[in-house]
Amino acid sequence: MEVNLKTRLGPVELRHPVINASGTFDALSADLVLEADLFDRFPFSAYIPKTVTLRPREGNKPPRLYETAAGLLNSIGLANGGIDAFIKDDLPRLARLPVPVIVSVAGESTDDYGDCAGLLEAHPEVAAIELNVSCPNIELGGRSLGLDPKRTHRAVSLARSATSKFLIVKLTPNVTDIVEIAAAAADAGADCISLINTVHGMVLDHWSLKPVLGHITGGLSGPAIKPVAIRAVFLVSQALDGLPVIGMGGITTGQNALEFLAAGAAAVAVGTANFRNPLAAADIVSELGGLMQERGIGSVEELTGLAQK
Amino acid sequence: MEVNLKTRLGPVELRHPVINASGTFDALSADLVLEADLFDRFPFSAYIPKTVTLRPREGNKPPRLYETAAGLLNSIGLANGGIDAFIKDDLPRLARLPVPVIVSVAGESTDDYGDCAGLLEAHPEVAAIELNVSCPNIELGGRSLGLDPKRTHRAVSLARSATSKFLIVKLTPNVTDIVEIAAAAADAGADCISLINTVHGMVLDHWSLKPVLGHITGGLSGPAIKPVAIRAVFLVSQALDGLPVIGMGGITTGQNALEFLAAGAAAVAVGTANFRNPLAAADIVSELGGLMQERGIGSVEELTGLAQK
Amino acid sequence: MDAGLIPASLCECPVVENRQVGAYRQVSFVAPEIAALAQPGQFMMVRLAGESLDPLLPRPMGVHDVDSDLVKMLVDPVGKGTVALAGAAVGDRLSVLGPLGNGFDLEGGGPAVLVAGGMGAAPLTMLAGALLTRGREVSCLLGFRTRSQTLAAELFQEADIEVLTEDGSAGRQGLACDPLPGLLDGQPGRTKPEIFACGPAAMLAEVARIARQQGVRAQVSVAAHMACGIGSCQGCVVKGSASYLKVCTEGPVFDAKDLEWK
Amino acid sequence: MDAGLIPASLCECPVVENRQVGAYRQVSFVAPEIAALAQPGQFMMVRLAGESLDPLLPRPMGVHDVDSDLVKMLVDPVGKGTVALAGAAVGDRLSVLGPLGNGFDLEGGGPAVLVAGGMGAAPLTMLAGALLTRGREVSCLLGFRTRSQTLAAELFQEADIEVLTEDGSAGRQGLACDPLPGLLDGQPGRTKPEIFACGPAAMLAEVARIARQQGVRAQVSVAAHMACGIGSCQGCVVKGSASYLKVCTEGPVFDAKDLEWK
Ligand SMILES: Cc1cc2nc3c(=O)[nH]c(=O)nc-3n(C[C@H](O)[C@H](O)[C@H](O)COP(=O)(O)OP(=O)(O)OC[C@H]3O[C@@H](n4cnc5c(N)ncnc54)[C@H](O)[C@@H]3O)c2cc1C
Ligand SMILES: Cc1cc2nc3c(=O)[nH]c(=O)nc-3n(C[C@H](O)[C@H](O)[C@H](O)COP(=O)(O)OP(=O)(O)OC[C@H]3O[C@@H](n4cnc5c(N)ncnc54)[C@H](O)[C@@H]3O)c2cc1C
Ligand SMILES: Cc1cc2nc3c(=O)[nH]c(=O)nc-3n(C[C@H](O)[C@H](O)[C@H](O)COP(=O)(O)O)c2cc1C
Ligand SMILES: Cc1cc2nc3c(=O)[nH]c(=O)nc-3n(C[C@H](O)[C@H](O)[C@H](O)COP(=O)(O)O)c2cc1C
Ligand code: FES
Ligand code: FES
Repeated sequence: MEVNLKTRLGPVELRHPVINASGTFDALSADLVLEADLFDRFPFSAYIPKTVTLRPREGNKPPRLYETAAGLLNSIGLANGGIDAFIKDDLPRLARLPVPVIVSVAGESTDDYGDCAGLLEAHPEVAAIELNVSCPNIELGGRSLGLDPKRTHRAVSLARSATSKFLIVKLTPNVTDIVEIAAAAADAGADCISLINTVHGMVLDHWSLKPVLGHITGGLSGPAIKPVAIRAVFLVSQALDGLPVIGMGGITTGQNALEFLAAGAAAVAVGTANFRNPLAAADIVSELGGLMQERGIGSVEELTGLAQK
Repeated sequence: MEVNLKTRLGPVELRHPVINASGTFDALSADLVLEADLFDRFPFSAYIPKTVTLRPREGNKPPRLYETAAGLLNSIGLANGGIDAFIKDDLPRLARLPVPVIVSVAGESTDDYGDCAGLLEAHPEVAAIELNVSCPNIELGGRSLGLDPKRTHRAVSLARSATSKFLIVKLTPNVTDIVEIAAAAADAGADCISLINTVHGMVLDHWSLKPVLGHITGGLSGPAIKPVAIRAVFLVSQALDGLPVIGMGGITTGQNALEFLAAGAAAVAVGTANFRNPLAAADIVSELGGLMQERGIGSVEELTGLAQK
Repeated sequence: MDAGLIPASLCECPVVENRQVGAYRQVSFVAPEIAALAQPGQFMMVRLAGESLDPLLPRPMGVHDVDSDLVKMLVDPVGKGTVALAGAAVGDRLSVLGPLGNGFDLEGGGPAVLVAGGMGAAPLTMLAGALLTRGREVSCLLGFRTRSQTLAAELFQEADIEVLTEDGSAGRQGLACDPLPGLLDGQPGRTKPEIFACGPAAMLAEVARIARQQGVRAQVSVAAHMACGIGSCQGCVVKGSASYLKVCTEGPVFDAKDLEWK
Repeated sequence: MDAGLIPASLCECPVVENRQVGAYRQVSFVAPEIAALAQPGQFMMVRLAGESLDPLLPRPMGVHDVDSDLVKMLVDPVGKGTVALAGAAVGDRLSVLGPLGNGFDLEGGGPAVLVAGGMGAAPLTMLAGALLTRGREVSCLLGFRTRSQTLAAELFQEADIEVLTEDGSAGRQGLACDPLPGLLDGQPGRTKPEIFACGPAAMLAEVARIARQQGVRAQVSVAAHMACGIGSCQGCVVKGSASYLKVCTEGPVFDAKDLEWK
């Protein structure tokens, strides 16, 4: 049997369903450090750089990372050079990638979402925009905007008015009802929902018993949160039938990717697993193809949502 | 240095800070299966049986369990024989335990909380009552009561009017703002907050790609959720200064217990680790004593909340 | 099938042998307390000793055989936990809680038919031995997917054995239950045999159906995901005719008539 | 200290030796690509190959030494990840990404003083060798907590070594930095030495202070928690004089004057 790994996010065609999770793979840095032909054998079917904000951010005080049981806690704090520098310096270099580029943006205020989307609108190299309304490590009056359906609605509406590009909204799982937030994003014009950003957490130092992270609390990623992510993908894709979902949270194997697609995702993203192996995605894609073949599943379209049937 | 492991939950004195998490150790069954002297060398400093409800519940459809990365997903669904049978059959046998008994109750309606507390009031064998407002596996109109501050307030108020016993309220982490729920419980008269119940999650079967659990979704426990639990204990004990907190979520070693106490807990509970080793708590207690000694921490009181200082 | 009154113990047990048997690994470890007490059909909760949290929990493993101080289990590596156990090297230590569960009731009389599907053969070796010792006549029906999966017939030395494979690559073609009706009827004047079965759910349901039809008793050993193995978690239940039953303490062996079959 | 332009590779490397050296484990593995390229002060991201998710991520490990196809690391088992690496048995496979980071700048002239605290001695063996090969005079100050922690002086065969312990149980009593001011001044007419240092943060801060005071250059190798090792995660930063700097790609070796010291 021929397995067709192609999938699409609206107008964005992907040669397979595995993209990277924002903030976990820096293609420009990896291209310098890893083998010379990284861009030619790029493992992801689309590339999302780390979230950019309107103004540069230096990020949170270190330490910014700590490994937990089957997980990773981070508090990077959206360190980035700002959207102007991104458009000027990074975007032209990323245009050399053989895959579509999806730009992730976050606001330090609600208005920023509209402004960022507007600034990207003119650039054809930008295939789609992801609104990160869910970073646990920057605070807008103490709470990330994606915790509240009304504020999410407003941020997405502003971006929607500013761009005709395919608009993805990335949600946080740290809410009482994620379907409510997803519905607000959809209502405000989102074309796609990305699930999940990291889970709120904290660790203490073994010896000093003080919080390890400079920012005190952080976001948990990796296999530990996979059940939380599968549930979110299942519930949201079931509730918002028709709107594609990008699933992520702990994917490390082709089997994991298979499960997220079956749960309802049209594409999946690999995050923390890139740190175990920077080319993990290549293995994941080939395993996924093999597993679909074994199960007689001919295409990603056929696979998406199988768990709900 | 002498290390003093004693702690107290209001009037309930504990000879060390390690109790069991409700639903993870059945003293009556373990007494039959394990060595004959279990009751004499009981590893916990207080015993909480599995949550009981007003009426008997047969529990959810199996499968009810699945292991995840460093975690366990369950959907037991509060299987229990009902509070009358508990009071008649189990309580007299539990009175033989050398430690205080804390009874965990849950309502299928808000009123049940008052009724259950009232039924326990007359029994001196009951040292304290824990209100489980947080079970993810039974649904009251689709949502557990502990997801909502107002309904939590009402359930706790009803129980408070029905009993003068020490009243613990056990919260779910599956909310946007756990401090808000804890404050509502405190305001309604809770004497103590227990944190955390399991985290919402779901798993698909490797092969069929359908949900494994008969109940579709379940609650995640074990080391995977420890960072989520530490954060909840830290934030709630900081916000509700003075109200004791019982911390739990992934504790498997004395080091873990040390961290929960430092985060702000006055006592800790061991759950999933009992399944790795039914006498894990005994090791945890002795490790904890050793670690306190190494660090020159003379008492649990001195240790509680160190991370916040 | 009373709840075992024999106390289970938790031991750290060194692995002394790990060899291939059919498609499975036979892992032997030193566990004198368990070896002394284990009855056919009982099980243990087993994991690699140590601190790693992945796998997190022990897995239920039948007592396959006992040889003085040694206990043997037969591991089918189907997932994370069993792959880890199948890979236990000589010298590694296992954390073992057991023996657990009720085991088979051996008190009946007359001939016995043992029916196994795949790995279900594991606990039946000890059972066959115990029944033969009690002077009962034993015949075994062992079904497997294909030749490479078949368990060496040597596991059942003295009993009368018929091997079946789904693809006919070894023994007769068919399922373990296929010859069962023939063995039960057509023997006028003789006590009807009692059935002992272990294997996949579909096979057990078929055994239960045949037993009911023929009016014989069937003891079936059922599987379930377990967390604790000692009745603490209520995770391992199966639907009984009246209520849910805990496989770990009320089973794993049940009289087929006490369970609900779909 | 330019970002390395040498491509790092990801290899599965069999362990060929694991022996005790002082309080540490010296683990040698076959990694021809890394052995061919590694420069003093570079590091690798290392984990046990396999599927277990606990530990989850590789750990940064300095290249301690290279011997034809073999790479050696010296492991101080301080936590979950390093305990797992220290326990790697001969025949186990490591997943290794490297060489990573900039390494020390060897292009300066004049004498070199190497200052190490504890495990900080690990990367300095190769450095001492490389500096000696370039004809530079090398003296080493090696500080340890106590005798049992000291690294065998044989690691630095040809260099001039002074060992210090905090409790005086081996060598001179004191900290690695104590003799440093004496080595830097009091040598009229000679080029002032360049400092190369690796060790705990407090020691590096003291080295930086002394270097500034005496007007000499100090290259310091700093530690940070890392997730990726290749500049992807922004997790490993230290405060530079202007902005945060990534230890994995802009370091781990920095000119002390480019960092902010408290
Ligand atoms: C009383 C009892 C005795 C057993 N004896 C043996 C034995 O002697 N040898 C042996 O190899 N196995 C035995 N098993 C089955 C064994 O415990 C399971 O295969 C094991 O728990 C699976 O764990 P895993 O991590 O390898 O697989 P997982 O990754 O958890 O699962 C792999 C697949 O197996 C299924 N599965 C998982 N656990 C069970 C289970 N407990 N029962 C049925 N299916 C399951 C899953 O749904 C999945 O499809 C026994 C089970 C019970 C209850
Ligand atoms: C460039 C570089 C080279 C290194 N070279 C070596 C080496 O050659 N040999 C060696 O044994 N170690 C080396 N380390 C340190 C080693 O990576 C850490 O000790 C290891 O990551 C700790 O992981 P763990 O799981 O064992 O401990 P954890 O359980 O993660 O932590 C144990 C304790 O160590 C601290 N810690 C954890 N990670 C680090 C870190 N990266 N830096 C400093 N403290 C940390 C924690 O805060 C905690 O107090 C190096 C680190 C870096 C950045
Ligand atoms: C170090 C790190 C940095 C991250 N930075 C971002 C970010 O900039 N923007 C974003 O939307 N998500 C960010 N995330 C979240 C991931 O994109 C992803 O949603 C999450 O890690 C879950 O996937 P995983 O378990 O596969 O890592 C980051 C995660 C990690 C671990
Ligand atoms: C199998 C199982 C059953 C549980 N049953 C209950 C219960 O009846 N009542 C309750 O309050 N919590 C129940 N819990 C939650 C635990 O008490 C505890 O809050 C949670 O598991 C986190 O702790 P742990 O990670 O140490 O297990 C149950 C947890 C598990 C795993
Ligand atoms: S496995 Fe826990 S009750 Fe049976
Ligand atoms: S370790 Fe990821 S950027 Fe340095």
